[in-house]
Amino acid sequence: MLYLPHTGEDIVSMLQVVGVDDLDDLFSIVPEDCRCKGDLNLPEQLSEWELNDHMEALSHSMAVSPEYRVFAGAGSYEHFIPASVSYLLGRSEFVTSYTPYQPEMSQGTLQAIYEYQTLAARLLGMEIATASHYDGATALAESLLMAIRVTRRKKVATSSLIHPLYRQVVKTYFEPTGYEVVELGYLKNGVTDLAELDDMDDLAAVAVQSPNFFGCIENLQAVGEKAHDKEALFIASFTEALAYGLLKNPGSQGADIACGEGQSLGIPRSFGGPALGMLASTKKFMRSLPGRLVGQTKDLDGKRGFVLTLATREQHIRREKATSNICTNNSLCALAAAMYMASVGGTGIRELARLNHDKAEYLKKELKKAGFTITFDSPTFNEFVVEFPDGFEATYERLLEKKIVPGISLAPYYPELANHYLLCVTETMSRDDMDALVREVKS
Amino acid sequence: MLYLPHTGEDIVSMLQVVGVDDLDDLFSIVPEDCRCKGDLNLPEQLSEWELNDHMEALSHSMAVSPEYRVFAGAGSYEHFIPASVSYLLGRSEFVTSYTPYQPEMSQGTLQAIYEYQTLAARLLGMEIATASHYDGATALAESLLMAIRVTRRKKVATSSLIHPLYRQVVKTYFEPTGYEVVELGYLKNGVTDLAELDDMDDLAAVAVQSPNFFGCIENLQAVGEKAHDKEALFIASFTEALAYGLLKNPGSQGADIACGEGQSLGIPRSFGGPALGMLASTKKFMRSLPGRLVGQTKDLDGKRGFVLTLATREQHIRREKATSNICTNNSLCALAAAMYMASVGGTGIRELARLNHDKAEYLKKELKKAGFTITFDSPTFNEFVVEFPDGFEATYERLLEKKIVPGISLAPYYPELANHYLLCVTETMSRDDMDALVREVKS
Amino acid sequence: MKESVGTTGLILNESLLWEKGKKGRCGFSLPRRDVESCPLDEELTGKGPDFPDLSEVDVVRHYTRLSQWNFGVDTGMYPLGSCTMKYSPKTNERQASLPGFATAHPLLPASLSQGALKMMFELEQYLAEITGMDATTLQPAAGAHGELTGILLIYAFHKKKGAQRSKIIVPDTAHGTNPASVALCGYRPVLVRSNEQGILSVEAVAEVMDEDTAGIMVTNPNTLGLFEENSQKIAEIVHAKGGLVYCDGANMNAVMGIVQMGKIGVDVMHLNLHKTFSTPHGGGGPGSGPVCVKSELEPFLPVPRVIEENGRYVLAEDYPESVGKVAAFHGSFGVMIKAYSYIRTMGPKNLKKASQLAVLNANYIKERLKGTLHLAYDRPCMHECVFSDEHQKAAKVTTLDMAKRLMDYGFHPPTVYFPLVVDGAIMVEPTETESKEEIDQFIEAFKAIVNEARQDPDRLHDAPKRCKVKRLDEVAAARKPCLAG
Amino acid sequence: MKESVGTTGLILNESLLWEKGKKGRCGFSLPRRDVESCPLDEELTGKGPDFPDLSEVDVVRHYTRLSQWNFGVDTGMYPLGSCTMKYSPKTNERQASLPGFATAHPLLPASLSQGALKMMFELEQYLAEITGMDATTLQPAAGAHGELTGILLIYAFHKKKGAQRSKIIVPDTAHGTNPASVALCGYRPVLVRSNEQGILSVEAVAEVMDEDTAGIMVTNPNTLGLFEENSQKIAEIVHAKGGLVYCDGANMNAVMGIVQMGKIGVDVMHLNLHKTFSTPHGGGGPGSGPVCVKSELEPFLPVPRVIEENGRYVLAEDYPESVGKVAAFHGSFGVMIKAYSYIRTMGPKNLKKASQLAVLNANYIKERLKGTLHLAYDRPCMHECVFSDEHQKAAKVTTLDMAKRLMDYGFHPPTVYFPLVVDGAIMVEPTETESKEEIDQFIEAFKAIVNEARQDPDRLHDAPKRCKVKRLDEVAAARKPCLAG
Ligand SMILES: Cc1ncc(COP(=O)(O)O)c(C=O)c1O
Ligand SMILES: Cc1ncc(COP(=O)(O)O)c(C=O)c1O
Repeated sequence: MLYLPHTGEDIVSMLQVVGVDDLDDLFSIVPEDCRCKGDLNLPEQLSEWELNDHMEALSHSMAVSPEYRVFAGAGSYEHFIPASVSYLLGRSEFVTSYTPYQPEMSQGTLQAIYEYQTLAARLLGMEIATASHYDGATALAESLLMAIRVTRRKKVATSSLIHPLYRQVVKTYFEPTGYEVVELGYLKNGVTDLAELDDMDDLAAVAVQSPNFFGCIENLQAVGEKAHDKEALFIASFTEALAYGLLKNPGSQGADIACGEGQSLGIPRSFGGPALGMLASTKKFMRSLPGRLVGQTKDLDGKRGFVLTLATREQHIRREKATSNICTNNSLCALAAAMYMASVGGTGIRELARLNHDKAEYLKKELKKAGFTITFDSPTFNEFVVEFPDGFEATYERLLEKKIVPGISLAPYYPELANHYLLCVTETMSRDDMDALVREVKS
Repeated sequence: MLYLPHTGEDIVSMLQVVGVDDLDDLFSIVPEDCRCKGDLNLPEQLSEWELNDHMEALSHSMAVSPEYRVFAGAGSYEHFIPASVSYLLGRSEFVTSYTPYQPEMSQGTLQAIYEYQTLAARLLGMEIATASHYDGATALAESLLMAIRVTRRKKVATSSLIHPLYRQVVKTYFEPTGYEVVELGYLKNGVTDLAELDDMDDLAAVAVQSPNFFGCIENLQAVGEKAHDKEALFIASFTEALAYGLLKNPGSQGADIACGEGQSLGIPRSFGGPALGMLASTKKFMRSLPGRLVGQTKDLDGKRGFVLTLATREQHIRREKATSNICTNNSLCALAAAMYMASVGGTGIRELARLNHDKAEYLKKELKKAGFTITFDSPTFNEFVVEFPDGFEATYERLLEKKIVPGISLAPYYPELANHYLLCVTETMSRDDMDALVREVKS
Repeated sequence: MKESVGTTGLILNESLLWEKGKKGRCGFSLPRRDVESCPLDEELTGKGPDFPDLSEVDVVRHYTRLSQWNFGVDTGMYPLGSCTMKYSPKTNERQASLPGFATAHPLLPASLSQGALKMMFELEQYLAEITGMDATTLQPAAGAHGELTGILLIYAFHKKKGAQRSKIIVPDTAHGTNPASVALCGYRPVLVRSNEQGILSVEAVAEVMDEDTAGIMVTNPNTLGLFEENSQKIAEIVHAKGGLVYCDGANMNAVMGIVQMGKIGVDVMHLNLHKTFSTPHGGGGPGSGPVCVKSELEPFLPVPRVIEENGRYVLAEDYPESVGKVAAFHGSFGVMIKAYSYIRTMGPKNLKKASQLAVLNANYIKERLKGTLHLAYDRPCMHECVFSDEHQKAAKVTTLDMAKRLMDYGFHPPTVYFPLVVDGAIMVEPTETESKEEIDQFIEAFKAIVNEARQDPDRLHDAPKRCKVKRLDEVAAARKPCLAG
Repeated sequence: MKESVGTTGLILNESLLWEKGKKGRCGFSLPRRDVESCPLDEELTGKGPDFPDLSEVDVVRHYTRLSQWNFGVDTGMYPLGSCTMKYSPKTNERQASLPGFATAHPLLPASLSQGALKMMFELEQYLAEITGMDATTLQPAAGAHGELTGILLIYAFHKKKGAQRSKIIVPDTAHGTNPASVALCGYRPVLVRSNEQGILSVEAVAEVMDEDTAGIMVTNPNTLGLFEENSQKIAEIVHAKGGLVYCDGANMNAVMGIVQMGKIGVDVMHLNLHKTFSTPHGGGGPGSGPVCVKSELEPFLPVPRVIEENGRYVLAEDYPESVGKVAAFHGSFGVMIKAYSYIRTMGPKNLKKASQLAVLNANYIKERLKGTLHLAYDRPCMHECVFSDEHQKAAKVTTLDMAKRLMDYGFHPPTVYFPLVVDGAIMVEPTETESKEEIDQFIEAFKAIVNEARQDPDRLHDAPKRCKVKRLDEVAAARKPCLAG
């Protein structure tokens, strides 16, 4: 077997050293009735070539570009990834190393993650960022729990325009804790109704997503002021990190914590995972942060180096008193994001974000022309909500046949929004793609 | 531009140092009338993403497996390449370095090529092998010229069953030299007619390919004896290196030089190139070899290391008296072959070669059963000649429609063999593939 | 011993990203603009992030150089205890990068994502079979996330029973994530000590188990590399009091095809695909921590669940008792592909063989090094063995010193100072993909180091000397944290 | 100067392949056998090659470790004169590995290989346009192979004229492949000396050109990095005597979009795609050396030729005057894809810009180092500049010593001791993909080394000290050659 280097003699001589007769004897301490009887009931082994055929067949059944044009975002975005990033990310010194517990031998990962933390903080306008979390949803849940720790309060307010699946995760995390989550409704123009905050007290945090699930840009400054009036932490959540190439960043709007999904930054969608949970805050909350942190230090000769730091927050030291139970995070995804941010650069990300915005505006305009309603008139980034006529389900199916996925239906998440669809346009969509979509939905 | 790092200021400040006003002034020494007028007439630049679309479109028009089953060999063979080899070969320390003129900073390439030379020599049963040549055809041409240098004779005999395209290359190389090439005919059983050698004199070399172009295994020992009787060098040529996992190697049959194509050893076919010219000989001819050689040596501390050696044979020292004009060779292909040979291993290559042979025998048998003639009854490795009935051209076209390429027509190369086709079966063909072929050619 | 594997060579310094570059450069090919620009209201736009501008070659060199400061399984032996640093087959990487998988949107209609759903459905079944459990969720993104999910299931179970409980038993050998996961769910971890043999005694558990205890969380094989022989009896006790048994399956690599966790009373457990199932660690993730359960807990599993309906696969949401969701989408799909590919290319026989050889390698090291290093528990071990610096104390040489010195010899150090029950612990997990030759070199290296500890302790105090940096000051890093540049 | 780029770090020793492994291992997944075995006659079968048996992890570690002993353009600046070590864009690698290209059989019917033929057809046209010539063959596998092909064309030309000639003029600055290629075709190279300005004088050529001379082979820009200003007049002289002008275009990177070789009397020339057109060198190849010709030589080009017939592409064999074939199939197709991708992503403006910046970089280095190193010809240069160790002779420090010391500073050395007309030559070609910062560091490093040469020459004699090996004994290697293990 390719991956099992032991020859017959190796096994014999090693068994001798160990002092047992055969491989089974190694498990003599295992009580008889704990044992498997016979072989596991799994398919027989495939050769590498049979595996290639099998997996290619499976993958071909998936609807992906260029064959399909998928106008779906909703927390997972199609963005171009440079061949250079994919190549660099595949270098096995990065891929096959573990969490950098032994810094002298892991400086590559450590400097790279330190750089990620810095670029992430700069993107979000925050002072510090963690080394990564599982995804945007868990980053939000951890942020809310962190706010509860910091403020010693037991209630949080979250916008109903935070990604519905993120809110489900929060609900799941909160269920056994007894902490309370109150949801803020939304206004006709597709932004969170902050007025509802006025008669709420003892809030640990107010969490709002911008651009929100409808793609609308929230007035974060207003959220910040209201939250701070109530001595609650202001948590800015996001699903489309690229938006901050163009929009005012959370930090500049007073966010205490910014958290969300970094998949847009050079990470393939991969059916939703692995993803990149981003979590940043002000220095003030440094010691309350969940998750790993890389810090700068010096070696015996005074040379600059990097290490995992502030471990006293973490489970392996603090056990049940840790700020989180997270151990393995999504380091390689953070590395991908760093490579991507470094490749795009400050000048590039701005132009790229503009392009996303402008293309989405183009589609919006064309759909309006075609007589469809753009439900919410607040400014958006690269996603927006359209209302299609009754019976659009049939059209939707017809478009799938034509290899076009015209967005995501909102009805499952917002029953009041039957016939409403969330459409996304990134730099990967050409004008022709959009014209084709409009043509098809019209006909 | 991605690949041009200079900013406006960079250019200005550098121009100042150089002491010219603008970039055009750098070329003031170029006479006016040598200059291009206006821009080159080339297509406007494509973005990375436009390039992806363009190249994918072009590549999709190519008939390749798994969509097509291509029963064609004839010097280019479909063999499985492990993902591990492709990954390792892509490491940029190997890919983006130049010929290892500075050994202390090129030990990776140098040890790897030294290992390639060793494994190549072992595969062919020779004492030494060169670092690589362009392809099997040029390796043969250089071998024949080498024999002429060594023997100081002006005539070589080559089998008419050496790959026809190789013979064309030899003809082209020999044209201006005034040296003579005589061709040996072939016998009914599909092997070279060695009797023709009997009344030839002053031969520098006798070159025979095994397995030959018809796939038949030649009696190399007999060739060797006849050649040596006439004090000519025996050159064993080959197109399918994998055959020597199973067959007696050239060295054991008395070959003075073994040369041919190494594409089968882990190198993608890539429409015929880049390929791997392999050239090996006995130590005796070491200083007459064309091309690069890596040798073992020691560093100042007596530590083992590797360097390019015997440069006095080469053009950069010897100029017009060099043993060849070759400079850049096909190093990365040699590296791929080394990785492949190391992965397959001694035990593996034997079983793999057996599988090639046995599968080809299976198809032979099935075609016979189906009533077709296997033209030559000599033993073969993974290729053989079939005679199809008159008017098979139509069937051939029909099979192409069905995405099956039933071998190569021999008529263009051997006009006397109308309706004869050269079929190849490697480990990549399943029994079902072969049964499908037989079914189709029958119907 | 012959020349050590570790040596020094030319590598290149590389400054921080923002110390490089020049405004106006770009390493990204900006797509052609085919729509008119329509500027967003000034009110809303910021000035854009302060990123450096780099060319493609700047970026390529930066990360090529950084990569060469790193050590991975592809570089050499990485016997990091409890982390199962086995070789990650390259073909699995290839499968995960197939465009159909890598670029698929997670909310595609089921009709357009059958391949992904089929793979997930089958992987769930394979994992259930390997553990001897009834059902699986693939949603957790790592081991600790799996623990959290598992404890949430236990919580939901008791909640449904109508009587919530307040405690969960956790042995002193447990990984830090266990008590932390327990606490996250509002339970209080109750510590039980392992016995002089390094495992849980029936008595110790019996003593603390009561009707207010939701269950027990056992790592089996445990972090001392020992099999918890009493697990069945312990399970009986816990079950008798209405509790559930959680098994931390991070060490499943020792017992694939050998032990059926389902048979020894385990009600819920997690697996680490990034350990047992060969998916690479990526310098700290992404991982994947599927949770396998007995049927009584199946109704509580996270949604959506992949189910088969006459040959088609669909995502089902309708599980009223489900704990909900622990990830936005389906978990680490890309990681699952690699684990799935691993299981398919190994097959049942090789999975068992892998465990046997992993255990053989660990016992071989234990036997050959126990004369040299103090062995914490001198009994047959499973996938790893735990030594300590006991014998080196005299020479004032610590576990850390020896770990750092191992780097100079070209090996990644074992896990150190864990588990906590062994002071100065040196936890060695070779895994099955290390050949006898590699292991013998590792053993020789460790013996040489122990010699140095006697003859020239300062060599160890100053180690490592071959790495790009000398020993790093972790204390200073924590005292004045500098977390961003 | 600030800390040098070069430093040392941990790398791993690795023995030779056959010093590793164990019989019975395999790193290759043997396909399932679905046909009965039918053994070949014992007579014909040997015992199989004596290869080591290795597992996949053995192989992966072997080459991962070896790769780390290497230095490439992706590692750092590689100013190897005459080799144009520019950055190779990663997207080009991706295109070449597309299955449709990478796995295509070379003898597929044209109907099944339109994509490949179209790409080749267009690339031939692009190269003709860039050089200002009329037709192109892509068949030659490298520069020297292109030279051979070109000389064969010249030979065929004269043969057809009915009067073969015996000599070809080659200047003393020529690359070794030039006289070697000339000789391969049975011509005698006639040496002409370059003048005190480092270029060919009209007189020198006029003196030797005669009716028995088939032509002249000029490298332009030449290997001193100088533009052959007299090339037109020289061409007139050569043409007047019925000879042809061959241009070695290895240095085309200096003049893309600037000089039209076709306009200065060149009849035939080769290009190095692995230099000018960014395809990587792979540690010594594969390359690609297309040959471009004026229409008078087109009939002689190798077959098959790609031609267009109303929108379809076919391979035409029917060229009775063709020299035949110089490669079995179509040449280095995989390399052509990368060059094609490069030309398409650069576009006409950036190709010209690339040449301008390549020349700017070379002149900048020339100006900034000429105070430090002896500059062979103090005139405006093209893509490279040539220094020598003249000033260091006093300190008994040679070009080789300085080259080796550059390694310690983290740079690949320039080409040394070539061209032969400059004794102790140091030939620096930065290429356009090196930024000003990189180049400034290189200049600082060279200045520091020249200082060391004065103050501590032995540092240079003992260099390199940071590489995995110290200076290697090349003389011993040649005296007792050990070419296989
Ligand atoms: C025994 C044990 N349990 C749990 C974990 C946590 O797994 P993860 O790091 O994937 O969250 C680990 C990983 O180190 C472990 O070794
Ligand atoms: C000026 C010149 N001519 C010809 C060649 C030969 O090219 P190749 O190495 O591709 O055969 C080179 C390459 O070094 C060169 O620099």
